[in-house]
This record gives sequence, structure tokens and C-alpha cells, in this order.
Amino acid sequence: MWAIDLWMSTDGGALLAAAVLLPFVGMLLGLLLGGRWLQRVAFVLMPLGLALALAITAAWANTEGPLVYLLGGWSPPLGIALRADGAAVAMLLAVAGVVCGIGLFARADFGLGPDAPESRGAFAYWLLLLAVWGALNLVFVSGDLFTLYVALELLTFAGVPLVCLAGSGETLRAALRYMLFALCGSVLYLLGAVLLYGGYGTLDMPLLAGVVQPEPIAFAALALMTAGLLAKTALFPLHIWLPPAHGGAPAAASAVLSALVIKGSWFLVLRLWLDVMPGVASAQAAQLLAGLGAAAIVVGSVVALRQQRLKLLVAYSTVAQIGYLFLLFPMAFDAAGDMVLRDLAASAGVLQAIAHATAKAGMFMAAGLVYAALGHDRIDDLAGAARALPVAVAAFLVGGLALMGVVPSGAYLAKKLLLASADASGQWWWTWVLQGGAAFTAGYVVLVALRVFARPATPLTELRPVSRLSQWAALGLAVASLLLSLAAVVGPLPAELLAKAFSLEELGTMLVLFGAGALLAAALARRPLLGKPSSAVRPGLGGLGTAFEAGDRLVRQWPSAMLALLLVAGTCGWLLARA
Amino acid sequence: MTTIASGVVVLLLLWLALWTVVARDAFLAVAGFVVYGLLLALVWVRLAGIDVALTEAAIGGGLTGALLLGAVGRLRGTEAATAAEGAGAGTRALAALLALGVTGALVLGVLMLPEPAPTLAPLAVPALPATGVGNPITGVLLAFRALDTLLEAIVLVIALIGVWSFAPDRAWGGRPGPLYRADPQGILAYLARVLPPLGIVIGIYLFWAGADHPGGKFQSATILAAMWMLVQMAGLADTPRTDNRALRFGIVIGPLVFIAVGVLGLFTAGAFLGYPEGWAKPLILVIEVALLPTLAIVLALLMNGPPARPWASAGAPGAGPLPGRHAIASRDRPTRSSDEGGT
Amino acid sequence: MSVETLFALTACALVGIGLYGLIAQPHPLRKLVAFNIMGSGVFVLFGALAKRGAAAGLAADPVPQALLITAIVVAFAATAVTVALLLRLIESTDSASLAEPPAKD
Amino acid sequence: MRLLLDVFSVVAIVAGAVFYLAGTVGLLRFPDAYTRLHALTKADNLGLVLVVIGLLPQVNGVLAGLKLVLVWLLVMLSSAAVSQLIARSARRQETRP
Repeated sequence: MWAIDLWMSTDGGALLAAAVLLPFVGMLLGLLLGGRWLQRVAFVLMPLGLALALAITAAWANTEGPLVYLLGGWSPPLGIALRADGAAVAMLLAVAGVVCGIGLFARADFGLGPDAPESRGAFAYWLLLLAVWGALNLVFVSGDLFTLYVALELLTFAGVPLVCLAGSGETLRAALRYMLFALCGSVLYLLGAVLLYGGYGTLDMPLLAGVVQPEPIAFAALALMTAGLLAKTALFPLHIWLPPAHGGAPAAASAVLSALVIKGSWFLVLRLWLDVMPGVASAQAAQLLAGLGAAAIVVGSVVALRQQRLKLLVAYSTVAQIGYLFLLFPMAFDAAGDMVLRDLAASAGVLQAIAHATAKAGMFMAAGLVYAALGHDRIDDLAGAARALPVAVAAFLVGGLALMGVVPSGAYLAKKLLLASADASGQWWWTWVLQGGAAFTAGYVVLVALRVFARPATPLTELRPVSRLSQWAALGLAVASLLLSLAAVVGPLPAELLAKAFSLEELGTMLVLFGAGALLAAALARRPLLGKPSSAVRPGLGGLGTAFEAGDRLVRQWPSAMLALLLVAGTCGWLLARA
Repeated sequence: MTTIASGVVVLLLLWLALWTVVARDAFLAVAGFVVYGLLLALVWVRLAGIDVALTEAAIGGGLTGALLLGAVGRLRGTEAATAAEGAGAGTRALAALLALGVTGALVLGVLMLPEPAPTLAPLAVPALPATGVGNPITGVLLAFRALDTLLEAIVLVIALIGVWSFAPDRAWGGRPGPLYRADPQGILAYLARVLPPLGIVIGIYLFWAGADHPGGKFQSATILAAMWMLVQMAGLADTPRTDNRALRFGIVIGPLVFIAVGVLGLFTAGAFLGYPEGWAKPLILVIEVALLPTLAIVLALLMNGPPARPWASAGAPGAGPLPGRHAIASRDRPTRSSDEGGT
Repeated sequence: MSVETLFALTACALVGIGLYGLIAQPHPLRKLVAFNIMGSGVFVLFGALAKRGAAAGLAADPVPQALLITAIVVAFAATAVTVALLLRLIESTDSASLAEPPAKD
Repeated sequence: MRLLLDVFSVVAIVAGAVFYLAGTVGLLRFPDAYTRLHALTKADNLGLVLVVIGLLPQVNGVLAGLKLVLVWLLVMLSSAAVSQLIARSARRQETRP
């Protein structure tokens, strides 16, 4: 993918530097001006950033190969280059869109009225939103492993305070867990980068790709960096911090954390495995990543079905969806273990990541709106919510449907690509995981749908008003996810992919998935699907539900999570070396 | 001779690290870590990294150590409670095994490093004259990899935003850090009057020397920050409020000037963060001069922590159960105000 | 054994010691100290690699040394954020435990 | 002359090191904070001044020598202030019920 001349800036390359720095400049100006300017600066930057992302897309479309920019005119290995290929451009554009949506949503919660003094929440939220944006853009376009380390730290330092924006003891605890675990992850990543420098004398990704050999030092480096990044992404069993952190933060912050922050470290795993060290990565080690992903899907989904609170359900759904993001790795290899299906797998991964970012942001916002309106988000007591809050509930359900892969959502197309790849490489077992994941997602969509459409025992009267702008922002993001595959085929992907999308066969698959999901929900949910909400708590399929919950609690304790981190690193290194 | 000296340093370092990790309580661990940090500076000298040694001594050992020591005093007996949650013997054994495995794998990696070692020094040396600075590390930090240095300043600002955001709502807008009270005639106040002028001179000297010799803005900023904190601890001047416009200007000036010079390079040198020929040294100087106050202020504020004193409701800052700062002659030790904290 | 190999091997041991402390010590402040030790191990390893790369009249490769200065500052920022968060947690809950409270049904 | 200066340096630095050793032993062996402070500050100030005097003939240039003297003065100032503070804090802890 780096076939072009590496030592020249391309036309429009300076836009990459602008995309990284614009949010940071906004953050600095917001900090300087303070007060109402916090949100004003953010709202000026959102359209600017979106326009910049569109300009980068246009420049990329007019260039053969990636956009390149040499900072200061110094070429690697001495200098730092910014680069954007198709994946990076897609992520830049998607993040800009999601930030705009979240920003509109957050105006009701964190906007300051005229004459209002600067509040702590507004100060932290708007500045950190911009910081997350800048850090993510840097992750997508930076071509240097050390700059990426700084970018990852930026992302963590901006993400942690968002977790405890509410300031309660429980959220502070969640933030501290997140911080400490993420720090371990960054040190492991840095250790791997240091080993690579010791072995090959450069930190520039394309240069490394040219010289790196399948030898012990590269195995160790890739294993350590991968484990560190998985800890930051919260892939099962390293999701120690995710559910309390994403479940406890204010909705506008949860949306940032769940939709955006975890994508940074995930994207870096993708880069390392598919672009920097394709010769080092092995099919067997990729099976490990996808195996953890499959475990994440099962555990995350079952525990999601057992949750009592809507926000925690969404948080555990994120645990499962992160697993989905790692299924692409074995699909890059063919049956002989060579990485020949790289582009297919990478497209599917990026598409899935964008689909999740948009849908999950919408779902968290919807959950937050339900909480704000009803004063609680207990799933069992949501009867009548559909009538009371039609737009927010629609956002939640549309987001859920988009995630499970209903035509023409982005997740549908991503699943289609991965299924084709699994087919081509003869890895039939991943077909089951892919479809099973979709069925689980259907399960919790059905569960929530049945609750919100139920007739309330007493009519809901005491509703607090919620902002209409916020509701429509949530719905907008969810709908964007639902229509994502149309955008994808208008853009870079071939239109044939959608040729059979509306056929009877696809419809049949959807119905089967819904049926399977409903069965799963009926078997595993805390209370009977159609019974009275007051009925007793059930253990779920002969105790399986409670067993998963207990297992989840066990692996989310600090010592077990740390041991798991080292075991993942060790196993990954061993599998890489064995190939 | 030198190998023996290095061997002794290594043994001491490992022993201190182990002791710090297994020490009985947090205070001992932190005390061990402070000594460890000083010893580490020696390691850097032996590794031909005087610049790194200065940074490590100032920031890694000094500021981090002070931060941890300050934290140890405010644990309020939480140690006993968490000790009960300690890992069991089996977990500890497994942890030791896995940690040993990581060390073993790294040792193998180190022993298999290629010979001759890959290095960028032959590329950096001929490129250095174009930057106008004599110290190759300064050249890397402000020319070849200027983006990293810019990002590092931004990291510090984001960390400060994060730290401030941990403030309780009732304290928001107040002055960061505890209120220190000290006898105005006491020894600390004397020190805080005598030392800062000298410290400022030394700080600026280190800053100036950084262009051609070891030293530079970070080491200098640490000394300036320490001087400011000394003045605070002696009760001579409180920190400004978080919404103080001048303070915020000082925080953002460095990165903003850095970015502005970078954009200037886009038009004059054809590349963002580039310097037009012959102008490299003065522009680098402009950046460094702008970064110095930012770094000094942010480092000191990171040490101070979030605003924690309730002020909006209680009237004047510092109004609390303790008598005013001039009334206490017998308590000339720096005393944290007792009204911080509580829920 | 050369100085740089000696220090590189020491660095490997420091990483292991830090990792053990991160797992075994329950108090967050102790974990933070262990993190700093582990981090310094990585830094020393990088420094030893820089010394190995001495060439062109320089005593060490300047690029890793410059990166190290950045990394030390970033690690300090991490420590500062964590300490502030920990003290706030203690102030607000009178506990520093990282364990979640038992589930409520 | 050169030899004489070298001998002077060695004697002064070794004497300084002995003071440091004595101070450290005192720090470890003395029973309470005050006596420990006494051992530490007395011995270390003398030790440092001897080391600095011993090093003075070895440096080239007046500026480097002045820097050494400055180091000594700064350590004197800070150790005097810090030992006062430690002593006061120790006294306060004693009088506290």
C-alpha cells in the first residue's frame, strides 16, 4: 500500500497537518477564552473540521496512493511523515461526522446559557471533546510509532476525565481503573516500539514494513504492542474498565468514549498487523485475536442481556462489538496462511468500526435521553417509553438494528465482506461467529423493544422535558449507521456488493437472525420477555446467565485482568514465533 | 573500573526497585522510589545522556517523587483497607512467573539485537547545521521531530485540563492546590525570599545553554516551577484562580506560538514546522522562549492538583476553621488548610 | 560485558519488577510507583539502545535520547493525572479500593 | 606544583568522604530526629566543603570554580532551612497529645 515515492509531500498533504492541529488550536483557544466561548469555539470548529475532512477526502480521491506530508520538510527516518490511505481518510471523515453529532447532542447538557458562569462540566467536556478529536486524527494519519505513542496518551488523558465528569465516587473509581490499566497498555506499546527501533533503527511505518523480518525481536515487539493496544481497546478479557466507565459517564461523554476513543487503539492494531508487519503476523496469531473477539461477543452479549440498566446494556454491547471488530484479522489470510485478502479484511474492519461508532453514539445518547426524561433507565420499568419519547426510542432501536446488520446498514456490508473472505479462505467456523454475533445483537434489540412498547401499568406522567435537538442528533447518527453501506458503495466500494441486498434470501437470513435473537433473549434475560416485570429474577438457561455474570466479574478484577494481559502477550508472541 | 562502578549502580538500582515494589507500606515505597530516581540519573550519565539525566533528575526523580510524597501524606489510612484485597499467594506466584517470563523474553531480545546497532546519528549530524543549533538533541526536538515536542506541550495542557476537571463542583473556579500557611518570619519564608532570584538565574542559564550544551527548556522550566512552588508553600503568594485570564494566557502561549511559527514555515519554507534558510535558530529561540512559561506554569499547576477549597459559599478563599495566616507563630511548618477535602 | 548491554539487561529486569508490582500491590499508589519503575525500565532500555548507536562522532544516537525526554515528560503527566484522581477518590469515598462494590439486585 | 595540588585534592576529598560516612552512620544509629539531624547536617556540610575545596584545584577556569562554590552555598542554604523545618515538625509531633 506504500508503493509510491515516500519522500515527497503530495498535493493536499498539508491538510493532514491541519486536521490534526485544528482541534488542538480550538482547545487552546477555548481554554484561553473560557466561559461561553468554550462551546462557541467547539461549534465553530465542528463544521470547519468536517469541511477539512471532506477536503482531505477529495484530495485523496484525486491522488494515486496515500496522501503524504513531510513535517518541516524532513523525510523519515529522521523526520516525521503524516500519511493518509483510504482507511485513514474514511476514519477521519467518520470521526468528524460523529463529533458533530455528539456536539449537537451535548449542547443541551453542557451548553452554557447567557450570563452563566463557567461550569466545571462545560469546561472539561468541550475542551476534552476537541482533544479527543485531535488525538484521533493524529492516530489515523501519523506514520511514526513514537508519535503514535504520544497520540495514544493524549487520547487516554482526554478520555479518563470524561469518565468521571459526573464526579461521583463510583465514576472516580472507574476512571482510576481505566487510567491505570491504560497506562500499563501504553508502556507495553512503548516497549514494543523501543524493541523495533533497536532492531531496525527506524520508527517510520512504511520504512519498518520494508525491513522488518519474521524474527524473535519482531515477534516480541508485535506481541507486546498488540497486548498493550488490546488493553486500551478493552477487548475481552481485558475489558476490566469498560462497563463501569462507559455506563457511569454522562451520555454525551459515554458516546465519545464508546464510539470514538476505543477506535484509536483498535485502528493501530489494524495498522500494525496489516500494514507495518504483515510478514511477521501469522494466521495462527490472528486466530487468537479473533478467538478473543468471539469470546467477547458471547460474554458481552449474554451479560448485556442480563443487565438491569439501559446504559449498562449499551456498555456491554460495546464489549461484544469490540469483539466483532477483531474478527477481521484471520480473514486477511487465505487457507495457506498467506496474507492475500488484506484489502477485503481492512475494508470490512473500517466499515464495521464506522458503523459501530455512529450506531453506538446514537444508542448511548438515546439511553441518556431516556434517563433524563424518566429519571431512571431501569430496563424493566421502561413500559410506555416508546409512546413518551418516540424519537429517542427510535434512535435506540435503529441503532440496534444497524448494529445487527439489517440491510442496508454498514454492519451488513462489513459482515458480507467478512463472510465472503471466510468463504474464500475456508474458515467456515468464523461464519458461525459472525452470524451468532448478529443474532445476539438482535436479542437485546428485541428485549428493549418489548419493554419500551409494553403498556405501562400506570400512564407515564412525570416526564422531564428533553431537548429536541438532542433527540434528533441521536436519531441522525443511528440512521447514518443504517444507511452507511449506501454511502460506501457511492464511495470506494464496488456497487455489486449491494446487488443481492434486498433479495428474499437476505430477508430470510434476517428473519432467522431475529428469531434466534428472540430465543436467546427469552432464554437468557433476567425476567421473562413477555411476563410481568415484577416476576422473579431467573438464572437464565439453567444458570448459564448468572454463570456468565460471575465469570465477567472475575475477569474484571485487577489481578486477573493483569495476568490475562500478560498471558495474551505471551500467547500471541508464542503463536507468532511458531509460524 | 568503570564496569565495576556500573555493576554496583546496577545492583543498587535493582535492589531499590525490588524493595520499592515489595516495601511494607506506601511511604517506604515512595521514599525508595525517590532514591531510585536519583540513582537513575547516574545511569543516564553512564549512558552518555546528560540531557536525559538532567530531565530524569528534574522531572522523573524530582517532580514525580515530590508528587508521590505529597500523595502518600493524604492516603488517610486507606492502605489498611486495600491490603485486605491483596492478591493471594497463588496469584502472586503466577504474577512473578509471568513477569519473569516477560523479562526472560526481553533478555533474549536484547541479546539478539543486530550488530552493528542501527542508528540515526550519521543522518542527524550532517543535517544539524541547517537547524542552527549545536546540541543534536535540541536539533531533533525542535527541527527533525518538532511535532513530538509540540504534542508534548499539548499533552501537558490536556493533563492539566484533566486534573482541574477532578475538582469538586463547589470548588470550581477557586485556586488550585491546598492553602499553605507559614510564619512570615520563619525559615521557609526566608528561603522563599532568598532562593527564587538565584533559581530564576540558574533556570534561565540552563535554558540558554540548551542550544549548544546539555540543558534546555524542560530542565529550566522545572527549576522555575520549583521556585514558584516554594513561594506558594511559604505562604508568600497563593496560586491564581483557575479562571484567571493571565494564567490561562500563560498556559496556552507556548503551543500557540509553536503552531504559529509552524504555519509561518508553511509559507516561508514550504512546509509546516519548517524554518526558512538562515532563520532556523531565531525561530527555534522564539518557540523555546514561548514554551518556557507554559511549561513552568503547567508543571507547577500539575503539582498543585485541582482546585479543592470551597470558596463561593465560604466567602474569602481560605476562610476555614484555622485562624488567619499571620496569627499562627507556632505552626510555621507549611500546613495544608484543613478545609480542603471532606465530602 | 559492555556498559550498554549491562544496562539493557538491567532494564529488562526493571520491567519485570514493575509488572510484578502492578499485579501484586493492591493500593493504587503502589501500582503507580510500580508503573513508574516499569516505565523507567523501558526508558533505560531505549537509552542503552541509543548508546549502542553511538556513531558519527556522537557518544549516542540523539534521536532516542530526544524521544526519551518527551517520554519522561509524558510519564510525569500521567503520574500527575493519576495522583489527582486517586486523591479525589479518597476524598470522596474514604477508600482507595479499585474493586467494584457487590452487585445490587 | 601539580603533584602538590593533586595530593591536596586527594586528601581533602578523602577527608570529606570520611565526614559523609560518619554522618550516614550517625543518621542510621542515633536514636531520635534531633540527634540524627545533628549528625547529618554537621557532617555533610563539612564533608561537602572539603570535597568542593578538594575539587577546586582540578577545575579549569574561574567560572567552573565559581559554579562549584555556588553549589556548596546552595546546599548550605537548603540544608539549613530543611533541617530547621524537620526539627520543628518533629517538635510539633512530640507536643501533640
